[in-house]
Amino acid sequence: MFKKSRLIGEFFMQGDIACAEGAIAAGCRFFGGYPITPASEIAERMAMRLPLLQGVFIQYEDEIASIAGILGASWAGAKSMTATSGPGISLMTENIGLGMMMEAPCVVVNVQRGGPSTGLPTSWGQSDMMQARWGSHGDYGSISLVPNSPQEFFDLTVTAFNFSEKYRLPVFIMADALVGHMTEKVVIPPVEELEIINRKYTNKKPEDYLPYDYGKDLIPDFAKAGDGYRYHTTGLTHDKRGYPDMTFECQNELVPRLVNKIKNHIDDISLTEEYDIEGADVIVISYGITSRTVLPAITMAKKKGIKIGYLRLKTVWPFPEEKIRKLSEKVAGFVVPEMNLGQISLEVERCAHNDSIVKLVPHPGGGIHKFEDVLHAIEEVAHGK
Amino acid sequence: MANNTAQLQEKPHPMEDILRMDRMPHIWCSGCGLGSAVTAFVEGLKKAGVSYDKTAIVSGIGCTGRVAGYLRLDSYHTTHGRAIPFATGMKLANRDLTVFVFSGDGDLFAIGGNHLIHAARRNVDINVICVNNFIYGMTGGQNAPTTPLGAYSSTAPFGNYEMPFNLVGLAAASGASYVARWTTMHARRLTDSIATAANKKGFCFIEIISPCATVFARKNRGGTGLDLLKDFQARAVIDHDADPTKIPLDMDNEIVCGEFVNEDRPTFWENVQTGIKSRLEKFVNWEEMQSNSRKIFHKKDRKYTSSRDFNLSGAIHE
Amino acid sequence: MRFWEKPFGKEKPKTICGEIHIINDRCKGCSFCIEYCPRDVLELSKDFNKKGYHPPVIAKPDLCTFCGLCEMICPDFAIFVTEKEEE
Amino acid sequence: MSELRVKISGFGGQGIILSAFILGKAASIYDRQHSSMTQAYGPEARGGACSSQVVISSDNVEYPLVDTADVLIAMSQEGYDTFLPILKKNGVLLYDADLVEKVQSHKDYIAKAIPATRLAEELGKKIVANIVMLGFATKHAKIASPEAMQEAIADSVPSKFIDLNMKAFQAGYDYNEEQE
Repeated sequence: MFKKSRLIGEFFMQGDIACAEGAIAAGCRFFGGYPITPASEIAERMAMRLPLLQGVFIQYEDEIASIAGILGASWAGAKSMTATSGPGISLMTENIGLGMMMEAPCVVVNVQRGGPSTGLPTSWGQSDMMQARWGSHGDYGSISLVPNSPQEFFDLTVTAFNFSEKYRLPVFIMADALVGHMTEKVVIPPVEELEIINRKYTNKKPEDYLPYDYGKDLIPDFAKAGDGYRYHTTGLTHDKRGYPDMTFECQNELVPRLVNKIKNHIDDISLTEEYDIEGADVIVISYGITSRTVLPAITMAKKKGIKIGYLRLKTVWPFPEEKIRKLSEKVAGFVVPEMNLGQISLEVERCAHNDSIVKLVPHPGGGIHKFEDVLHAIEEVAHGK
Repeated sequence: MANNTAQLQEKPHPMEDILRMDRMPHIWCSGCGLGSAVTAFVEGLKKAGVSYDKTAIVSGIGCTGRVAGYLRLDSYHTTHGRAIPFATGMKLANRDLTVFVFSGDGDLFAIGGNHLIHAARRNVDINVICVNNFIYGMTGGQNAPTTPLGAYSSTAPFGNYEMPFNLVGLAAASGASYVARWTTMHARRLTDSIATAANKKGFCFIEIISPCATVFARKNRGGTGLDLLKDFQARAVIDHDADPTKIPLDMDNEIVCGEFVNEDRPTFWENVQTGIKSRLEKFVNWEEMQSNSRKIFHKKDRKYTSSRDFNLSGAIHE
Repeated sequence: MRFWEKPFGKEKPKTICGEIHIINDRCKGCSFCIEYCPRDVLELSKDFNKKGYHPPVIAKPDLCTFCGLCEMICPDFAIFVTEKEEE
Repeated sequence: MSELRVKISGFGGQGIILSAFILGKAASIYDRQHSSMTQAYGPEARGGACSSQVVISSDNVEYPLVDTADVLIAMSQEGYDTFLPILKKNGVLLYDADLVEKVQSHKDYIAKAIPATRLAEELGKKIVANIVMLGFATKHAKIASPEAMQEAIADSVPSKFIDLNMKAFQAGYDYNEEQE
C-alpha cells in the first residue's frame, strides 16, 4: 500500500501540493510543522496524506518545536520534513544548526515571502537566500535547491530528500510564494522511475560502531535509535564517539569536515541549466521564479542583437564557484536579477574574474522586475559599463 | 580499614553496564543531587524491565542536560529547551521506543515551557524527568522560573521578586497522565515513580527536587549540598492526595511530595488512530486498509468522478 | 502467607548482611551516604582521595543490613553494596 | 506558439480562484495544452478584492503572470475598474451585468455581459455564479473546449453538486444577450 498510494499521472497541481507529493514520493513519512502563509498548503496536504500511508503528521506549537521534532524523527529512522516561510525559518535556525552538527538528514522547505519580519505574508520574495546559507551560527556546508515551477517543486523535493539522506544534513528548498501558490501541470512518474536514495546504515556491530567515524566521502554511517547501538549525539563539538570534546583538535577535525563533505561533492550537488552560454557576451544568472519573470527581457535583448546567455541555478548552495569563475573569463559580464537587494549577486561578484562586470538588478519583493530595468542592465553590461 | 576498602573496590560498580564509564567522573559538583537522580533513573528502568536497546534519552542544555551523555542508551543532547519536541518526533516516528526526556527546570520550564505544556496537552507518550534545583547551575546561578520568591541568585542580588512556577501543578493542569514529585532523598519512591512512568502510556512528568550545593546553597541557606538535602528532608511531606496545583514550593514551607496524578487518558497516537478510523470508515474498508490491501475505496458509479468527494485523491488514484 | 508454612522457631530468620564497596577516587566527599545510612555504618575518612576529598570509611561493617541506600543516594557512583555471604 | 492570457477578478467568496483553477485544469489536463494559474488575494477570506489569472499556451508557459490580458472576466465593479486597463485592444471583456454597473466605453474591446449571479440564484445557489460565467466565457472567449471545461468542473466540485454545476455551466454557455 505504501508505494501504491502514491499519485501517478498528470495533475493540475499547486506548487505547495506538488512539494508535499514530492516528499511522499521520496519516502517522507514524518511531517512536523506550524501554519504560515504561504507554506501552509504543504502542511495541509501532508495532514491529509500521511495518515493513510501510516506516516505521522503533527502540527507543533511553533516552528522551533517543528524543526526539533523532525530531527528527532530523523534519528528514529524516518525521512522527515517541515515547511515554513521566512519568519518560521528565523525561529528554526538554531536547531537547523543542531541538525548540521548532529548530521541528521531532513528537509526544510522555505516558501519565501517578502521580509524582513512579518513582511509580505501573501506575496513573494527571494530575500532569505543568505539566511539559508548562513542562518545558523557557526560554519557548516549547506545545500539549497530553488524550484521555479510546481513540477520542479515536486522534482527538487525528491532531490532534496536524496541529498539530505546521502550527505546527512538538513537540506533547504528555497521556493517562493509565487511558485508555491502557482498551479500548473505536474507529472508524477511511477515510483520505480524516480531515483530514491536512502541513508547509509552502518553494518558494524554495536561494539565497533562509532557514530561519527567517516570514510573518504567524509559522511558517517547512520544508526537509528532503538537498533541497539546506544550511541551518543550532541550539538557540542564532539569526537568520533559523539562525546563532547571541547578542544581545538576536535573542532579542527569536525567543522572542516562538515564544510568539506558538501564542498567535495559539489559536482554531484550543483544543478544548473544553461542556454546559449557558448559565445555569449552577457550572461544572466537567475534562480527560482525570477528565472521566468525576466525571460521577456532576455527575449527583447536577443532581438536587439545582444549575444546573451542564460544560466539558471537550481542549486544555489553550494554556490557553483568554479563554473562562474570559468565563465567570467570569457564574457563581458553578468546580470543578476533577484528579488532581494543583492545576495547571490555578491557570490557572483566574489567568483567573477576581475575584468567582468557583475550587475545586480535588485527588487525588494512583492512584485516582479520591470523588463526595462533588466534590459537596461543587460545593455549596460553588453556595452562594457 | 583503608586497606580493606582498597581491596574491595576490585568489583565493578553495578551501574557500569549502563554508564558511559569512559566519561566518568562526571562534571557535577560535590553535593549535587543529579548523580542520585541518575541512579534512581537507572534503578527505575531496571525495575520497569524495559530494554536498554529500546530506550532513548533526550536532554536539553545545562547541568541536567549532561545526563544523556553519561548513560549508555541512545542518547541525544539537543539544544536549550527543545528536548521535548525532539523526543516527541522520535517517539512518534518509532513507537516501539521508550523515550525519556531528562532535563532541568530552566530548560523545561523557561525556554522550553511552551513545549512542555503542549506535549502534556497532546498526551504524547513520552516521560519527562525534570530535575529542579531552583537555579541555573551551569551558567553560574542565575534566576530560574523555579527560584522561590525572595531567594538570591546571580541575577536577583536583592532576592527574587518573580513568582516561581509550580511545576507539578503546571504539568497536571496541562493534561499529563502521570505527575509525581520527589526529592533526591526519596531514592526508593523516586525509583518506583520512574518505573511506573516507563511503563505508563501517555505524558508522564516527574519533578525531582535536587540540591545545588555550588550556587543555590551558597547564595541562600549557606552550607553544603548535604545541608540542603537535610532541609528538604525536614520539610518534605508525602501526600498522594494533594492537589498538585495547590502545592507550590518556597523557601520555608512544606515540600509536598507524592504521586499526584496517575490516570489513563488516550495518548496522542491513540487519538490519531481512532480519529482517522472513525472518519474513514465511511469511505474505506478499514480492515483491508490495515492489511495493506489495494482496493480500499468503495467504487463509484457516476459519469463524472470528483476528486473533491473524498479529498484523498492519492489513495483513490492508486 | 509464607509465615504460616514455616512456624516460628523452626528456622531462625537469617540476618542479611551487606558488604560495602567504596571507589575512593570517584568520591567527591558530599557525605550523603554517611548522613543517610540508617545504621551509621559509615564515617568520614581523615584521609584525602586523589581529588582532595574525604571519602567515607566503613566504621561498623557488621551493622550493614544491605539496605542499599548509600548506593542509591551517592551522586558519584562511588559506593555500592553487595550481599555478604553467610559466615 | 499561441498564448491566451486570462484575468478573472471579483471579490473573495465568489469562487474566483476556483474558476481559474477549473480553467487551467481544463486547458492543461483535458485540452492537452499547457497552463499556469496564479492568484492574488487579500488576507481576508471573504469580501476582499480577489483576482486570479491563467496563462494558456501551446508550449511551456514561461512567463506566468498576466500583465496584459487577452480575456478579462469581471465579477465585481472593483475588479472591472482595476483590470480594464490591462485588457488588450480587441480583447474579450466578460462581466456580470448586475455587479458591474458603471461601465466605460467598450469600443476597443469585444464586451459581453451576463447576469451570472442572478442566473445562478435562479438555479438555486448563488455560489455557482462563477461556473455560469465560465460557461459564458467558454462560448464567447474560446478559453477552452466545452468538454474539457465540463470534465474539469466535475473533477473540481463536490460530487453532490456536480449536476448543479453542469446546469450552471450550460446556462452560461447558452445565454444569449438578446434574451434580456
